[in-house]
Amino acid sequence: MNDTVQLPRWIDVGVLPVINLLLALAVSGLVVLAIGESPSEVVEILLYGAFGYEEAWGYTLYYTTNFIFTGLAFAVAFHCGLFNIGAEGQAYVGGLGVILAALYLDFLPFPIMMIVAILAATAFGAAWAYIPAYLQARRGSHVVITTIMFNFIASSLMVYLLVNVLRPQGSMNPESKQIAEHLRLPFIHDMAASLGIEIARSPLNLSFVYALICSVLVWLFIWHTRWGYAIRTVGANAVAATYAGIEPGRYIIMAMMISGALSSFMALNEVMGVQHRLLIDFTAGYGFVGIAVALMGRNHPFGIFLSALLFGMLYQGGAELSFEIPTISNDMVVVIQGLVILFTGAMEHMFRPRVTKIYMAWHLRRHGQEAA
Amino acid sequence: MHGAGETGAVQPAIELRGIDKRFGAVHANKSIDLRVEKGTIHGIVGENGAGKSTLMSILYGFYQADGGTIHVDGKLCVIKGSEDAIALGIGMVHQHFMLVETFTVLENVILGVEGGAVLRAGVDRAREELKRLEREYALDVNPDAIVGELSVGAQQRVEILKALYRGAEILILDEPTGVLTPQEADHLFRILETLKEQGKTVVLITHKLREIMAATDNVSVMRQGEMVAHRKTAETSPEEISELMVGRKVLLHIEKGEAAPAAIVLEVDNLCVDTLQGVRKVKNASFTVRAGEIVGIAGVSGNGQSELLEALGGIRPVTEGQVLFNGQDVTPGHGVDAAELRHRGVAHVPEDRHRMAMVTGFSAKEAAILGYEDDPAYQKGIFLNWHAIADATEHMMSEFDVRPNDPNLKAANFSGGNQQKLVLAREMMRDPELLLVGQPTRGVDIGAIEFIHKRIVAMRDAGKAVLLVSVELDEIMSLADRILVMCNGSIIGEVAAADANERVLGLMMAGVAPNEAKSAEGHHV
Amino acid sequence: MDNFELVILLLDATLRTSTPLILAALAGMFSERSGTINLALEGMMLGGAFSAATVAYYAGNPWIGLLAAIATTVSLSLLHGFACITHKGNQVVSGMAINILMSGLTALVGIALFAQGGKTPSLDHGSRFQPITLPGADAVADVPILGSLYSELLSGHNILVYIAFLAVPAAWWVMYRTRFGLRLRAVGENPGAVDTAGIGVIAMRYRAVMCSGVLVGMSGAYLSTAQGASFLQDMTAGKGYIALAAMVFGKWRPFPALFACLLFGFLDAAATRMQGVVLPGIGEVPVQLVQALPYVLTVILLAGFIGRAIPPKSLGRPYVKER
Amino acid sequence: AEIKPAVVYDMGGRFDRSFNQGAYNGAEKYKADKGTEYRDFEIQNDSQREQAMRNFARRGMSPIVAIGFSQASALEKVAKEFPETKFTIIDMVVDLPNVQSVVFKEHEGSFLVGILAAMASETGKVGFIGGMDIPLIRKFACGYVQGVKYANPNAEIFQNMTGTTGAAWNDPVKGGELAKSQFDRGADVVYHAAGGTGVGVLQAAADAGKLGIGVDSNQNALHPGSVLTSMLKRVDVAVYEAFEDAANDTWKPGVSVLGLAEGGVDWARDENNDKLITDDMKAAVAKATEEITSGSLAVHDYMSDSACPM
Ligand SMILES: Nc1ncnc2c1ncn2[C@@H]1O[C@H](COP(=O)(O)OP(=O)(O)OP(=O)(O)O)[C@@H](O)[C@H]1O
Ligand SMILES: Nc1ncnc2c1ncn2[C@@H]1O[C@H](COP(=O)(O)OP(=O)(O)OP(=O)(O)O)[C@@H](O)[C@H]1O
Ligand SMILES: [Mg+2]
Ligand SMILES: [Mg+2]
Repeated sequence: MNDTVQLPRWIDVGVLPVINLLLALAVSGLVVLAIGESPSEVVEILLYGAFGYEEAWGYTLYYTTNFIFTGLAFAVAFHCGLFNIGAEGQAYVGGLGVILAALYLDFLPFPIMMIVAILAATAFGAAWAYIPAYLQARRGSHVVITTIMFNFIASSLMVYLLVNVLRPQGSMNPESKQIAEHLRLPFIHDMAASLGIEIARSPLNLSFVYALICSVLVWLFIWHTRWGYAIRTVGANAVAATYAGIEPGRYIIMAMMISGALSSFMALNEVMGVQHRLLIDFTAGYGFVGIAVALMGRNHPFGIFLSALLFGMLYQGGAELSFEIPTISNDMVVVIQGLVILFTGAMEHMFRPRVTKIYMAWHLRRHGQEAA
Repeated sequence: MHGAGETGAVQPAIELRGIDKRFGAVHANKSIDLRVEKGTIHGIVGENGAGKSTLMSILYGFYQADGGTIHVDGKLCVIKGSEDAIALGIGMVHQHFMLVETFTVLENVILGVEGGAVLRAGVDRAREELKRLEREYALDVNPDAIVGELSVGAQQRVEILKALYRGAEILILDEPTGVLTPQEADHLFRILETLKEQGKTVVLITHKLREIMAATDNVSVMRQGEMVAHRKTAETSPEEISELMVGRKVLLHIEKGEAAPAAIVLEVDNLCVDTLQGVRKVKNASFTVRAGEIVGIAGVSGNGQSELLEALGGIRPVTEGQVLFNGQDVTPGHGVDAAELRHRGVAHVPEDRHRMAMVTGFSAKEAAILGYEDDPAYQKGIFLNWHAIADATEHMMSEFDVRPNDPNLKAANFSGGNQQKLVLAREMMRDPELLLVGQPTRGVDIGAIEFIHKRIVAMRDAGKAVLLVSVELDEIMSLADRILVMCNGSIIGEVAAADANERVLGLMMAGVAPNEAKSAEGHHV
Repeated sequence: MDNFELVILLLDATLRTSTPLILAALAGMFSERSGTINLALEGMMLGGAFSAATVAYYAGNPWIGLLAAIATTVSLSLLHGFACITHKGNQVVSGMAINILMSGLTALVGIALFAQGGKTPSLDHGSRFQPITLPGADAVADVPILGSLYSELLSGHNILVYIAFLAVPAAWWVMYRTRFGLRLRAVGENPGAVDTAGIGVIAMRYRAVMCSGVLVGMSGAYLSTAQGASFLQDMTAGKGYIALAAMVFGKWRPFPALFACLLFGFLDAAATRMQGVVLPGIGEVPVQLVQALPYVLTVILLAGFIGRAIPPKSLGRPYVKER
Repeated sequence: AEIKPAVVYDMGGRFDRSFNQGAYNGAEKYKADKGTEYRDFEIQNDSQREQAMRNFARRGMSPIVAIGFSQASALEKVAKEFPETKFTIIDMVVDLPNVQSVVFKEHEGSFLVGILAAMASETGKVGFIGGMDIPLIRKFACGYVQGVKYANPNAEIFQNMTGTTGAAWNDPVKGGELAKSQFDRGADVVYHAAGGTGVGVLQAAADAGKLGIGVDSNQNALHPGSVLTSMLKRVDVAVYEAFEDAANDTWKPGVSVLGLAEGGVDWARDENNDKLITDDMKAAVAKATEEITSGSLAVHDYMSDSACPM
């Protein structure tokens, strides 16, 4: 009712998302109960699986890396008022850029390769985002529909390329050649080993650090540059943007291309860091998780980091879960993901009136006392 | 007559008692009482945001009142939704039309009273009934035309038909003439007369005192959510009503010296502006604005002033013609946009601050750099220098007395007047050579109005050129040195401020050529 | 085997593959015409397919399965409505949430019930919708051209195929010839007009998404109990999105949407048969190209290169009366 | 010795009624025979292969049997990390000191069912439906074609592949659709080598009153009377033996190729297809089996030169 009343920031970005998250988890708990398992046991296994041993941490953070990238990608577009549902496709095509660079420029030394790979991912991912962006900016085609379409088109394109072009002669799997040993992103456990620290093997690699750097860069870009300011203006009020001389179309394209590039950095983790080759469907739905991550993280890099960690935990713990309880598969995590998007995204306003009321009552009482 | 009560006295068609309504922090209606006699035309006047539409929407069941009672024909009624109002014989023509543009006139009319689950029979009956109504009230529209393709006037007739088709005995019209040409307005008033003769009751909301004086039997005045007075039209005067409306003597006088116009700053030559749909909104406008003068543009809203201002601000593409700023071509398009104009020294305060001048989710300091975000003073390398921006914002806020003076507060949390002052500060404190300003005091309290007017005059005295668009004649007359009047997209004439009075301007705004208007005034008793 | 016969067979397959698209596209149309974006078609279809297969398996009757599917999808559309109509949530987000939720939930429940990796057990003859031979089909089968048109192409489909094709004129009639349709279209264009005409906007929109639920439920049931014989994880494989694309391609109108579905179904049927096939003179046509064609076409349409698709005016906007 | 065996299935899962299910049956049989518990895992996406194997290895499970060629690169990585753990991979060769590779001569088994198909066909038209379009499946197809032609040189053979990605293993609707199209063109026996997709093929055959031929596991019972036979690929045996050898300490790394002679491939006879197999057919197949095992008849292996002579 009274949603014009301004709630303090800590309620807005703290309490409300947490309530919604708890509700999502509670419903997930009911689902667990319904299929005849014990939620507390599930939570225990999830937590153990995610953090209970050294390797688990590595896996958790490895998944987190992907989610940071796709979460940031969604957030940047969202700040411009756009729903980029195309992270899957953009990351997929970005992976093509990475593998092409790694396979065809394999003479480059690693440090240069790293830059080249980042540029290649950027170029391919951004290019794939450019078309829907252009259509939205200049022809008014709704970016939600076009990015969904572009996910499918990317999938067809990549299957074609993997099956007919990139697959080495005689191989059965539609996947590319392995990239040269010296071009792979170093694993964190190897890096630690070279410093004399022994940690368990896991797919966690240097791209995690890059994800953190990207988070900071996105934060700086969105809130501390005039382009970020322009993007936020377009997203919040396109008419005001035009009034200010900020041409919305230009920034729609800019935001979408940055978004596409960020999604495609996921390929650095997967292709250069872990699989060392381009696999079919390597994006594995991480792009969609990015939506949940960004919505839960309130489109702020720090929030995104936290919710990416949560989802990393769910993914890793979920894998453990399916090992331990045969009746619960990894799909439990997908269910939780769906519920989180539902409650923190689609129904985010459900509790606002109630919380507002409680807050107002509390506020009045406190101030009443002060006055007395 | 079925309205007779037990006492035998004629009951009022509508009686509202103590209607109260809040929208969040806004108290739109404060315990309002209103009596509308049967078979009369009852006017309601009030400034923008006074709460007129809210009150009528409550009567029509569109909003629910927080408190108060509604009596129709003397009976206490609970109106939970529009269907209840319709059942009570209330019809309403909303300020923003409630039509389905992709539907035909007929479909719009029968929506909600289709007369059966399958359309066919109902449609045929409606067609007949519509013919009858059209004849009776001279409401000519083609029932099979697509509503979106009709003129505004015809769309309004569809709205009236809708109400009559539902058997409305009480018809509410919310600012019906704001968007009409004078001819269409005349047509409308003839229709209203006919309705009255048929015994129907009409409630007419308008800003235009002329219409009140000409068409109504009674008038009620609202101000800032309160009902401040009821008068018989015959026993009041425009002066009294306007004073009641704004709560003060109308012609607020600005201490203002002689203008000292210098070089031409803005030269507009034969400018034409079309909407995206291809409707010509500005027709061959030509005029100049010199340094050190305020040029006012007067006109009924919707006559092209908004589009003209937006085009000059670089927001709207120009179809034809040329704009020169200090002798240089700055016609929007061809590389000139709002940003470029700002670089050259054109500041622009748009008419609609919520829609255009502000991003309500932004903090004050973010709002304070809108349009100037690339100013080198606000940069530190590639980053924005938020410290400098906060300082600059604080300075702006104290200069223009924006309260509270907190650059970190969300723009939405400032009251309307303070938001407006922040926008004015942003644009005026850049020391522009040309200030384009639309409705500078809309929704602003009296103290602030005075302050804003002074600042505008000060700018003029500092040798800047000012182009002022306002629908408030008082404002135009007290600020402008020269007044251009726009009607139906054309500038139909110019009046020196000294020669201007409400009547001449009013006639010109209605499309009467300037010389005729002046002679007409001569004959006026 | 002459070419005519091959074409007939391909068209026959087209009818089968486009059936779920038609039902889902009509479902999308009812929802979107009322102003609610329905990205959740994919997830609802999945939920419908799962419920149909599961219940038909236990009940041994496809009709009960169909009812279960409809019950599921209608509940899902009520959930969608609760989020976007009642709580004014973002319709795109709600749709995505339902898609993801159902993708997980169907598999999870499937594993819990049957422990077959998310599949449901194969349905026997009596638990599935069986082909119907139209009267006289066998008799006229040998009449050249018309006979095979009738007996091969028109006859021999299951009941849901016929329902889907009859649903198109029915939907048109409801949309354009009934009070309900008039109000539904109006509420998607200008809910304010509907409200002031004394009709409840919220109720109207709920009814529309429920219609959507009924249709998409049939579409899901078709997949698992008519075309297939069990539910499989993610068996819709993007059909919900294709249906959405077809609806957009058909400019939110029943008959054009039907033709879009037939086109997309045809492309699907053709692509299925083209894997690894070398066409004389052309060589191996990449099936991926054919598979991507519906999406490419839809994008081209949306870009306004082949006519303009104008969505309902208030599509995607929750109805807010008091700010 | 005590063993803690584990199985990692490929996509499609342990109940695909085909390839993976064969592995499951083998493991279950071992459990029933020896009372040894085992762990297994169904892959949902590619990054899980490695994780699953590593997870098992870390818990000290051994031997770890990976089902399917797609597991090769993951297995290679994990096997290097856990040199003490025994790994067995089916359908692919991984050359490491702790890996045992089991491959089959599918072309030989397919040859036999090809003979049966040709002899059972009344129209002289038979079909083949493959899963993912890869050399391994073309190997099935090529053996089948040779068998059909061996029995009936004039026979016409329709071939379709379901797709090019892993999804092609698990798309019964498309499988059914392809089978229908082959029946419509006149085929009356259709052999599938398509994993879970084949369920749809056999279903379509049963619906249309035609004959299907199963693959990998014995699928005769799926639609009794409608499945002519099944080409058995004894993944169950391979899994069973891997467990048993490990328990007996006779597990050896290296490649083992299981053909007709080794009992690695076969065709299925049981009460479900008794009536479908005539004595003539039995005789013809027995003769061919004899010739192949003795080496007098060589069935061409598609994968040896990426070509099929037919
Ligand atoms: N739906 C709404 N939600 C929130 N606030 C509203 C709503 N409608 C109106 N208001 C606020 O209520 C107050 C009265 O508005 P109302 O529209 O009744 O004024 P009005 O007298 O009709 O003005 P105008 O002459 O501009 O039409 C204003 O402050 C307005 O911003
Ligand atoms: N959404 C909001 N949240 C919190 N406070 C608000 C909000 N909107 C307005 N306020 C505060 O409520 C007070 C009244 O606001 P309102 O807009 O009604 O002022 P006003 O009386 O119309 O003033 P003005 O004449 O300047 O427009 C102001 O102090 C403003 O800061
Ligand atoms: Mg109003
Ligand atoms: Mg105010």
